[in-house]
Amino acid sequence: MALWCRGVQRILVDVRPIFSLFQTIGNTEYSSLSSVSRPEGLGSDEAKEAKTVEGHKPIVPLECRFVYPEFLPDPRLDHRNSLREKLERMDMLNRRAHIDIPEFYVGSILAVTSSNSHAPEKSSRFVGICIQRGGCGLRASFILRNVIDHQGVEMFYEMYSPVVQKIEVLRLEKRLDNELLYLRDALPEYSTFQLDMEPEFLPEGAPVPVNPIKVKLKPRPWLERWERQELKGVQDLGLPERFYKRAAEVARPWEKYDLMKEYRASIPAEEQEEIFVEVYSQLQQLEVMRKKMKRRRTFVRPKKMG
Amino acid sequence: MAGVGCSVRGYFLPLRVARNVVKGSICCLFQQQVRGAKHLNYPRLRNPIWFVRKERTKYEEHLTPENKSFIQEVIHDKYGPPTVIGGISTYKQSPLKLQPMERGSWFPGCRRTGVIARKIGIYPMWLKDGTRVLTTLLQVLDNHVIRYIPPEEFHPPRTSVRNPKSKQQLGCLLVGAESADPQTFTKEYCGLFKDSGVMPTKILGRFLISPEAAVQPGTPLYASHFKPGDYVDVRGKTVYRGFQGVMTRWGFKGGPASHGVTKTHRRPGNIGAGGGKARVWPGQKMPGHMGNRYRILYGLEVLRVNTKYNVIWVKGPAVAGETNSTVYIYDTRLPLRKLKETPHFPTYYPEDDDPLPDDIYSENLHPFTAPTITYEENA
Amino acid sequence: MNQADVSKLMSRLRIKYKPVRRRLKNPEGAEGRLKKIRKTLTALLKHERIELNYNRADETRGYAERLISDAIRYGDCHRATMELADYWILEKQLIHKLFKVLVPRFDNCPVSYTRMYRAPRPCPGMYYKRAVLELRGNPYPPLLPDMTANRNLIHNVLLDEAQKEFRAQKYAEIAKKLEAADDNVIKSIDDGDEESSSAESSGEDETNVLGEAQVQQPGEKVVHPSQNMQ
Amino acid sequence: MNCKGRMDSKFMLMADLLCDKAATTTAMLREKLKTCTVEYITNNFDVESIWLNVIMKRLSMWRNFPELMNVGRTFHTSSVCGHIIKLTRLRVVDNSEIGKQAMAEGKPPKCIHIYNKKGVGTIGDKVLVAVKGEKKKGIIVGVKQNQPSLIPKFDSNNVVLIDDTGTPLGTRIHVPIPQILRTILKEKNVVKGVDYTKLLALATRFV
Repeated sequence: MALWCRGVQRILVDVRPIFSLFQTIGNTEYSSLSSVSRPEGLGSDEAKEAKTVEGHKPIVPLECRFVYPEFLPDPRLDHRNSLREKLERMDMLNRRAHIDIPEFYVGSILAVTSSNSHAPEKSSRFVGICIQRGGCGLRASFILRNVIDHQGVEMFYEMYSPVVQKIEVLRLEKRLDNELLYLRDALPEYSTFQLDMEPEFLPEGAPVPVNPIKVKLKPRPWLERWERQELKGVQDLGLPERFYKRAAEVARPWEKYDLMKEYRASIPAEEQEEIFVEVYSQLQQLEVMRKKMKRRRTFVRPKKMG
Repeated sequence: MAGVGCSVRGYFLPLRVARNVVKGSICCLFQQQVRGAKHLNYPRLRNPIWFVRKERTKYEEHLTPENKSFIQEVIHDKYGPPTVIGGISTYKQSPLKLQPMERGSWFPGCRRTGVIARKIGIYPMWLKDGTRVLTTLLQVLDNHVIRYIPPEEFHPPRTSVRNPKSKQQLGCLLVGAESADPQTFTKEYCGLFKDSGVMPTKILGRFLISPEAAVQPGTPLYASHFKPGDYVDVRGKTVYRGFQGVMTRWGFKGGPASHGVTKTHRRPGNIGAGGGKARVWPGQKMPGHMGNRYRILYGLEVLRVNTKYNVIWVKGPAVAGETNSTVYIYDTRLPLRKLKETPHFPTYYPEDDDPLPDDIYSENLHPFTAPTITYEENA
Repeated sequence: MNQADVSKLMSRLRIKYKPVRRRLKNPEGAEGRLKKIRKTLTALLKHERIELNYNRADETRGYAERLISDAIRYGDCHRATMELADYWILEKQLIHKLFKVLVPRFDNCPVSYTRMYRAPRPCPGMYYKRAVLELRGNPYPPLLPDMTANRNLIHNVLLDEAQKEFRAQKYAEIAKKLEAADDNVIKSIDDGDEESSSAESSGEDETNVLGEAQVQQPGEKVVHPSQNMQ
Repeated sequence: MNCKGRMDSKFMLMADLLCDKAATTTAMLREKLKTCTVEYITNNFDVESIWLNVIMKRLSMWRNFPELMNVGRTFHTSSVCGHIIKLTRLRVVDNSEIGKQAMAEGKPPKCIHIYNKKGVGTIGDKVLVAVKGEKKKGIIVGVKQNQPSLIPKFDSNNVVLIDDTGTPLGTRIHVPIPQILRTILKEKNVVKGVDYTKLLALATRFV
């Protein structure tokens, strides 16, 4: 009984401020809330996030999760095992000690040199734009795309494969989308890059620029129904009305409210922090090493492909 | 005596009860029922001694916190304080209770014990020539030998089906994994562990071994029981998929999706013909429960062993079972991949040798600590 | 293998959840499932304790935890969170309750925000599992009586006695060893040799006693959170 | 194969060859649809007479049925996954006369047999193709299908026409060729008694 009374008291104490709130600004507050469902810019959200995170004081910077996404394990609950994930991270760091895997994003232009037993000089180099990045742990991979001699060519690379000798970032930038698979259906000039392209350096400490380019697609037929995906980096598709109508029919707008679906697809913040605290010091050391090496290295024009 | 027991069984009383009451007055009541010895009907399948009821009924006991901690204290007093060995929380086991056994010597064809492990996941590794292989990681839990039953005393319920007249006399080694609070188990189950001085374990398995390979009860088993380059068999329980149709269960093709087909898209079709034997042949592939069966994967190569965390990497992604399920690993039975050189015999004793390195790699595996693979230009 | 989605940060839930969602069968499909959960969630926020089918309760629990944890993490000035609250809470005055009552209540809560019990099922009737779902810190009297402090239960009394006996036995052993050590010391003083070994053995005994006392504490620590959880 | 689908692919191909910026041209043509005449095309583009016919046919169809402009086909006739199986259309990438003509006419060769046990062609497999009413053999030198790491995936299924001894019909290959083809063809050299070294020598670029 005593417990119950205490509970009631607490509730009353809690409730009082609300009542006052209702009396004063109740209706206006609510009307402002209901207008919230309008979409709004990214910037404000990020600022909020930064503000709220201040209280937390994480030991490692939160950007780690964008720079090293493959260090986070597969979020599928029934595939997880903490020891396996730890061993995997150890192996990844061991590999990173021998190859410098720089920071890059989908939309960046990379040059990858790999050992190739089929080539006469036993190594080959490929330049292209990163159109997809995926996989976690040692399975991390990315796809490069380029148009060489009017022929679209794509290469799939495993990041931690020991045959990859060198990964260079020629142009570090992001695009508006997380995947650029639509470049396969775009005009060839959007994925054409010179094989002897020279690296462009960003000033120290500058944020990674976002390239707002809008790509023009070839007319249908396409590999996928692009109109059904919410693509930001694509120009108006110019399709008849019925395509958009159908796209609206099959859209699933409620999925963005599915909190548990979201949760099951991601790693919670606390866990991310634990993981990055474990690997961050070593990654930082590697980063410092790389910067030293970069300063020391003199510029060498890359060899032309035979 | 036995005859009396049998007679009582005739009245639906269990044999054991009959033996208990046989000296009492009840046996007199049934003396007319005694029949000949030919009716003795012992069960053919005798359960092995370690088949006892394991789980205790759990209920809220409303113990005071002091009493709970007292129980823990008694447990620690008996089995030692809890520690973490090889990344697993376990107990420092008490010293060996039994008389030390003699260690035999290895000979080709000798059967060693296996270990109980947990499948903790799959990830790729690369060979020295640059090819990618998927490896399954098996974590050897805190394994302890519980009991050795020599061949003379070991009467398995079934004899070998393939070779019933086999003269090979095999002993039985009980191995336990993952020590747990004895309160969670029944008295009978805990009794199995009494002689070895080992804490009762969640998992109890048996391996058939040559008598020469017998291991002293109470001995811990480690991942370094196997060396990289060895071949092992892995036994695990496959993923349970419930009741499945023939397309999922047996990979049948099913029927066409269209062209006037109704209700026959995933059906099995014909299951036999009428002529000759007008019945369904045994073994006909039909819908049914899929998975949840023990399956053995033979001849997997051990590629890498981590002695710090007791993890074994075996080649191939197809080890039966889900992640975090239990598997049993032992030297392969495949004739061409059997052990050729002396292994750690009867098992690996850390106190005997120099300490092993943290990671031991197979010869053809590329360690991640090694530099990038480059190919040499040949003429 | 899929890469984890890192676009949004979320706090870790303190509940167990299934790796795969339950479908909560209904004609509207996935959207209908969310609508069902939405109703239950609103009722939970309103009444703070509800009894319902187990599956639906278990599904709703995750959503409720996530909503509260987001409200705590981002506060009421965050548009995306407010949009979420607007979707999930059907009775809009409860949005105020979420941000003004529940957020302060659970701000530094180290355990889950909700509790779930298995509820009894009516004997002749449908045998669906039932559950009681409640918010922690609700004003109602607790569902389960707290029996942990009941010293008069027979096994508690017996265990108390056993504990006393155990301690007495331990102390007796220690005393015996100490005595023996003292005797040895006296003997060694008398003989004038072999003093070192006996002194060492007595020292070991003392450390053992200390070790036990330390071991006791982690055992207690393990007990407490589980009680709090349920 | 339905008629609409064939027309579409033909037109795309044609537009491709007309100019590098393929679809820009197509879009331009669509804009000019109303006013487009034979003279306009001959003045603005360097087009041979055989092409004109096809273009004008297409334009007249659009003029009569403008709703068909965006309707490519009723369903996909070539699978997107890009298996090379029987009846798959391939792209000739060498400058052999017959191959060039076939591509220019918008009738790319059809695969009618694959000389391997699986029936699905990959890099380095020999195929029999039907091209301009003739049967020719060819080597697949690039595929659309997803490839394992370090092997390139192309946007089209490329083939180089050869004769029975493995000698290519053309004198130049104008697209890049996968490095692994070297090893694959070297192995096949020994087994079949045919010589593919000439084919490799024709390649201008390896990736």
